[in-house]
Amino acid sequence: MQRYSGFGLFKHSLSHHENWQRMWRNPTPKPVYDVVIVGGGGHGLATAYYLAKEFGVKNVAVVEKGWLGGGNTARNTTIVRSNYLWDESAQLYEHAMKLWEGLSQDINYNVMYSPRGVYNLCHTLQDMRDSERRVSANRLNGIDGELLNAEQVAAEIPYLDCSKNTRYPIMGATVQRRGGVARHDAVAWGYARAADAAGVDLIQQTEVIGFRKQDGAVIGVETTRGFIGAKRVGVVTAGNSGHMAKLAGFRLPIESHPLQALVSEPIKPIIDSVIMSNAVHGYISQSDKGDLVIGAGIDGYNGYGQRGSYPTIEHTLQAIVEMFPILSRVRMNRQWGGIVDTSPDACPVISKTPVKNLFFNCGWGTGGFKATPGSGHVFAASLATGEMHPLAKPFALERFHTGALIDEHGAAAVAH
Amino acid sequence: MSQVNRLSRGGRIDRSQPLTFTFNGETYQGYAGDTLAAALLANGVDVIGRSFKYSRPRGIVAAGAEEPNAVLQIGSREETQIPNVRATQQALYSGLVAASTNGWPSVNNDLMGILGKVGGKMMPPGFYYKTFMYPSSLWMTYEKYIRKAAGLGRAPLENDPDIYDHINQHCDVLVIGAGPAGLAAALAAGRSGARVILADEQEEFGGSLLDTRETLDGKPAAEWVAKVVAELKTLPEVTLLPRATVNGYHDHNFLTIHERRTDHLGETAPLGAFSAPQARHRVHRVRAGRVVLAAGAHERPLVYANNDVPGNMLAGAVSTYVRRYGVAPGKKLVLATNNDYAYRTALDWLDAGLQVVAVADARSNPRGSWVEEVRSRGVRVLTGSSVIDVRGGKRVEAARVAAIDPVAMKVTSPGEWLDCDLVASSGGYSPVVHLASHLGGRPEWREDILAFVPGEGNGLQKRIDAGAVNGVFKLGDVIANGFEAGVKAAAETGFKATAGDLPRTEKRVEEAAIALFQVPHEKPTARAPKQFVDLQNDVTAAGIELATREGFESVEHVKRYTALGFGTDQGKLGNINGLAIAARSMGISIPQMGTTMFRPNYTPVTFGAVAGRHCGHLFEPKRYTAMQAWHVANGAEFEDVGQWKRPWYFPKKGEDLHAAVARECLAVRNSVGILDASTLGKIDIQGPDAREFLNRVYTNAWTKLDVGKARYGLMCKEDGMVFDDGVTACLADNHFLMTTTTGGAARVLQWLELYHQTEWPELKVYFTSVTDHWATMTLSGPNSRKLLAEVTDIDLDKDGFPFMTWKEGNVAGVPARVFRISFTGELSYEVNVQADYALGVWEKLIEAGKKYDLTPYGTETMHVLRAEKGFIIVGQDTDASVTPDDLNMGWCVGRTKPFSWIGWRGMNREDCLREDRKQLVGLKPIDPLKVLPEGAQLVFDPKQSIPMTMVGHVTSSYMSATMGHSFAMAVVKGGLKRMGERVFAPLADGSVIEAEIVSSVFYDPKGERQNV
Amino acid sequence: MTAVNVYKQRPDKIEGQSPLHHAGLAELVGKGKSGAGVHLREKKLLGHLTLRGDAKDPAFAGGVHKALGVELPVALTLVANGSLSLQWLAPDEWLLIVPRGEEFATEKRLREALGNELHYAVVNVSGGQTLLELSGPKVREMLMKSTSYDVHPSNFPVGKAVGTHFAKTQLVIRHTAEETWELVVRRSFADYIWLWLQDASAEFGLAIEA
Amino acid sequence: MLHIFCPHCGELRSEEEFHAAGQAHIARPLDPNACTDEEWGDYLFFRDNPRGLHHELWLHAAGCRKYFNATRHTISYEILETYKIGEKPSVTEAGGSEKKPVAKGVTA
Repeated sequence: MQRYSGFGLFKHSLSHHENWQRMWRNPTPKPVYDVVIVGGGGHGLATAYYLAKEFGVKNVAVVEKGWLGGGNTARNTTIVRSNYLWDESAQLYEHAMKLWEGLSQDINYNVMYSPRGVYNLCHTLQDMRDSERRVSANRLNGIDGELLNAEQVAAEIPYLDCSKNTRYPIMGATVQRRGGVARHDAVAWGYARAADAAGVDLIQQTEVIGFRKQDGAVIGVETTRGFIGAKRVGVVTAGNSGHMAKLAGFRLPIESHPLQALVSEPIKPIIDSVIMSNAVHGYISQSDKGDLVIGAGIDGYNGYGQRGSYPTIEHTLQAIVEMFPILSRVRMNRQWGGIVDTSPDACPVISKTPVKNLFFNCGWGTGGFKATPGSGHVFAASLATGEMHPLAKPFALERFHTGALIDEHGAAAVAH
Repeated sequence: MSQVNRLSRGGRIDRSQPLTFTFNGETYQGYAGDTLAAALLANGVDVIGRSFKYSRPRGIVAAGAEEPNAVLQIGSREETQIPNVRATQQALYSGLVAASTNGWPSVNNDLMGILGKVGGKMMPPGFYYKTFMYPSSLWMTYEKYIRKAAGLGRAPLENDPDIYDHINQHCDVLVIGAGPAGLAAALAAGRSGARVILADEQEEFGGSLLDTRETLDGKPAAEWVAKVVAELKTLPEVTLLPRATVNGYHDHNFLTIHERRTDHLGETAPLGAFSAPQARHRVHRVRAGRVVLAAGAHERPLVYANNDVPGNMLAGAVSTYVRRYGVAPGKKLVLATNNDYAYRTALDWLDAGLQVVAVADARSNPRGSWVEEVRSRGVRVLTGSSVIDVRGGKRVEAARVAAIDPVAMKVTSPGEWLDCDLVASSGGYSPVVHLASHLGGRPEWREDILAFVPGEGNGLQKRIDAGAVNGVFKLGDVIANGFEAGVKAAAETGFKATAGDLPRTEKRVEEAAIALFQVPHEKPTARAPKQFVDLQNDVTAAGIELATREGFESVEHVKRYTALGFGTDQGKLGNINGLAIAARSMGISIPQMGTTMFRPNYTPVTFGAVAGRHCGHLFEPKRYTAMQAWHVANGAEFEDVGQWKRPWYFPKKGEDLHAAVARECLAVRNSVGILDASTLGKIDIQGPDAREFLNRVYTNAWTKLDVGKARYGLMCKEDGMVFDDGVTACLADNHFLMTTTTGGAARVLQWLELYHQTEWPELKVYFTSVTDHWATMTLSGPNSRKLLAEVTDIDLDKDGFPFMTWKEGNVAGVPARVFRISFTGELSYEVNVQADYALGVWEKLIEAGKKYDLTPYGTETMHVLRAEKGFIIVGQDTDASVTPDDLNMGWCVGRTKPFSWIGWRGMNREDCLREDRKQLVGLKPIDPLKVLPEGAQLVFDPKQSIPMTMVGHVTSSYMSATMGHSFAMAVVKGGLKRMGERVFAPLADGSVIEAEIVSSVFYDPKGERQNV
Repeated sequence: MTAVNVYKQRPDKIEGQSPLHHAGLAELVGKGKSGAGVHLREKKLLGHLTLRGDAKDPAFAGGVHKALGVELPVALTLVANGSLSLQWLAPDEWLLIVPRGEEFATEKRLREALGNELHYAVVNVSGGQTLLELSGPKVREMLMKSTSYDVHPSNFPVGKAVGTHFAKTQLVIRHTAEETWELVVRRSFADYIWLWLQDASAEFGLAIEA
Repeated sequence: MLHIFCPHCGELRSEEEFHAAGQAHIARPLDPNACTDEEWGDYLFFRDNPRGLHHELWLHAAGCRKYFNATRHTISYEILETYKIGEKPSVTEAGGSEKKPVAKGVTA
């Protein structure tokens, strides 16, 4: 792999940047792989990378129907945090957070992980109780978190309307200072480049149209470019998990909904952290290019159209203007939608399936981006050994039968 | 400075109305009818800003929505600042204050520009992914400096003085664009009687007809425009919306139009009729039967070396400035083109009495009518040639024209430098397909016109395309196409229309363009001077080639890696050239490459306009009870519960929350208090199967509840988790009154309806919300009976009117239903009266209660009192993972009810039967003065190192004024079998609160006080 | 009548407070702008009854007709008989509005006409809602600013009544005469609707009527 | 914003008047107590979630407050029919119906 650095950049500038190598190959699929990963988004690419790098499984293919990182990886609002309520999810997201902290160096690609602080605003007494509960749990789990009162919030977040005149006055907030944002495309590209360098075949523009099974076990995938054999198959197709499950012959406790986001025109930096509010239902951060990056809740109906309904955009900007009245004259540049796989307990499914050797990693709802490294890592470990990684175990499909759900709804009713 | 570039004649400006404005602190003059861009050009302002990445000087390029450079800050006051206004779309008004958005210390002497020159070579696409990584701790420092360069304009730092609103429109035909096609379509459809909306983003209707040199019926085209507009104004069902951009085409033919109502008048909206504030912008939310898309086409610039130096403009824009605004943005023009239409610019320039140095046409032998006309006027036309490079710093000084082979991408002659101060280029026309693609419809490539046109797509838009957007460019054809579209749209929505009379157009020969998306240079692209594709984001042809070389092969990858099309112009100018360059460098065709997805908005929309009036005091409804005025007059502090405003506590002078609540609590325990409980959900249930229905939706049994009695019930979802609770009274055999939690009222009713309508329609029962009809006031405390007795004719005898029953009678002269139920553990009466009469009853109770020191109390006191009794609050002591057994409320579970009621099966799943589930218990802090924080996590072993094993959390916690010590409710793993054991709450400040696990009923465990 | 608890809920001699009592509309009468495009009047403290039953059952439809003198209105319509109006709300639900204080007698009359065998419901909701009458040449435009329902006369002729989305809540809009409309507003939302109407009408001029 | 035909009100209304209520035709088991945990879990949580035609439940919340069913394409969002509770869809993925979605829709 051609190593990236400031010096390298200077050297290449002398040759007019004509000698940069491809970031990844365009390989012809081999007949059979040890592991085939379906879905070349952030999670799938991370899985492939860790399989090759940490678990010694190098005969790996990632099969992607479109372009790498073209699903929710390309469409999310890039928030990274690990301040989840329940032990199971907190540990999983914290595992991801630790990986974020060294990711740029690990994959030699600047993913611009920027721990600028994530604030969750409290507007009601119950918000305050829930926040104390979550922050307290985070602290005892070794995850940073603070509960601020209204005065502290006003001091830390300039231009936020902390007056009593708002519809739902701000009573406080939690902050996770290690939380922040990362550059979404860079995560996919960085993992892709590193996985490719480690020998993984990244097969783009190839759609999986079926799973070939023998004696109840998967032996490969049927694709638009023919059959590709595999000893194990990992499906990481956020937004299309239900469809993949149908191809494999079972159902999931998942419904796919549109999740919309929007950006403003680029403006000079004015929001230097990530601010989220459940009660007024919106969240905001500002990219390094100057765009305000804004999102809110999901649309109520199932949808794979990568677009949602306009009233959701209206409600979102009403919330933003309610929180930051000074932004009223700023303008919205673009809006778009992703497809989120929502699960009944707002927690992912990382699991074996009714089909032997077929593993699913899905159901991340609105929060998948932040988990990318951790999700990839535990899924890789599981695919390498055939046994679920301890951090993944609580997220098995069985919980929807036994009732052992991990209900994160209370902690995150707003999409993020 | 005078208007050096203003022509003495011509244009649609009003020279009798001079307007003064400032740009970067300098004062200038323009005329009414100018755009800000036109006025700046009139004044010879060349450098309008600096580019984003390389800080290169930039000037005005275009005359419309595609302008990438002239993106300015507007506003003279802090609160009226508007960032990123396109000068080409801002009408000039007197006193306009504009400034460049970057460049330091000024756009003309920019220090960042030096950095851009030196460092530019090290800033290829994606350079930031390749560096700033080491050491890892430094990224936040790097980022700080990167952010300093971020953004174009700035947000105001004070609140917006303006308002914005919405209007909902429904029409048969929405016509987008009021150029020749749109006007014709609107006229045809409008004459049929259909409801028509015609929206156009410009200040006035007419589009290209406002500045074309072509004639209609032998007269200037603008006269035809005036005639059509005049007729449209007479049609009652036609709505005309100038300054209104259709920005989003959403599902089921729903579109949004962003109308700028006052931006042409000033930076803030003046008061309107009735001295009322006018909305600065209005968003029209339109449901259209049919859409006629007549959005026109954008001209593409040619991509040659140094094509960003101020003085490089679109050919069509030059014509617009000359003919519409009477502005000549230069003296000596070199025109570069690959098509016939651009020759109009040479003719317009000549007509203005200015010099055309040369026309460079990439085609080898153009013979169209306009070409010949230019030749006949003595202009040097260089065929098979193009401008390949430009010289100049802050203004074009010369252009190098050379012979080229566009197929082989070669320069085939040494060429010559031509002195000039303006290079106008035209690389063909791109139909404005954006709206047609908002639902995912893919544009289709048409090789004959070298452009993408809207695809038939996926048929999701009921849309008819007309005019240039449809690939029709000849003026006569455009108008005919517009008439056809209007007739068709009207017919498809049930109206009979006929086409209008086609105006006579000039006859001429027009020839096809040839493909030229990047002009070759002697050097390979990577080594040639920068050839800009996307000016706002400093995306060059070399950058696009580099992206494909590095493996970014999908058009979306190229876009994301290079930032092509990410600017505020969203690639209107550069996208097609960019993707053509990418396609060529990968050896694939343009249609194989495809376009990126188009998403709303077509042009940026003000946040405030999208929000409309739904902000500030109208952000969301505030719901009030009938006693609200009294609460306010008596100093209540309010708590938000759902949309309700509920009195939280009633502080007396000098009291804080704790003091007020302690006083209120003691008043209830010792005498009597009054609570406004009107917000509780109330559902009237009638029908012979009402009782059966209750059996199915509540966890407990209802078969034997007698008329006159009331019972507490729990509701679970099918998963067995508690979802709501409340008291339901039997009013008559077939008649019940259900109460729900305040926040749960709507969802409980909806849930009852869901089961009734979808699962058990055979059950004869009707549900009606009576939450708002009844106002409820709770008298609670040992003196409540005495007090109530003074104002009621109901016999309050404790045996005649026992606990958990209800009676009818008059209270304070008003018919009432009184329920003897208690949420405080004290003797209590809930008085329900028709809400219209509640305030009077409340006031009479307050008056009569004086001698008992009747104390109004709020939700906080209610919470303390109920917690002392161990009564739960759903949503506070429960989340969606708590069963009735977890709450130690097994007594409320009808285990033998014949029908498998909602929740029963769910709560008998494997995980719900675990013995070590978290269970609701009471906690008594060992230090009676320490109040556990609500939400605090609990551990058994406070010495354990992190991560600690958490065993539950505090759900409710208070200081009890009655008992003189703190207490709490909590869920604790296996807590019900751990009575007397200790738990610990390690707090954020490092301290630990120790507490004993006790019964959750702290006060009057036998219930003697409520049952007297 | 034993199966259902029916009693007189409104006192005879006591003046009540309508949901917009606190707005002091009476004091605003005559103080509006001249030439106002929107006129607002609260038709307060009327008798409101929700009627439920099976429209397809002739016994029910006949009973209602007998008691009220009007036929059950079909979907999205409103019928009136003097000061009484009956509006379709849903296939099995109607809103009956009668003059103040007549709701108890009307309910009794209905129950007598419908008898004890039929399954139906009558619920007094008088305290829970109020009627706002809007009239004037600009009402339609003001409504367009408030609801996504199409209020053009071709879609919303006189005599039509719809439950719909309005500002950020829901209510019923009734078109009662060419330039006259009524809103059925829930009590707890009345203040919000009042604030909204003032705001939306400001550009047209708002006058309060008694 | 979707435009939805309410089969009770008999006209098209804006999506703002409605609430989506998930997959339609999921009948509550007649004897829940006879269900295994797995069967009950399937009833509670597992859904078809198709990429294509979806029969789903909607509530006309601001209008007649009635639930009804819709057959909607989850990629194109086209609504092919709405029908009352208790009725069967006339357009199904499997069944050959006259009514076909105009488009399969697209995703990027």
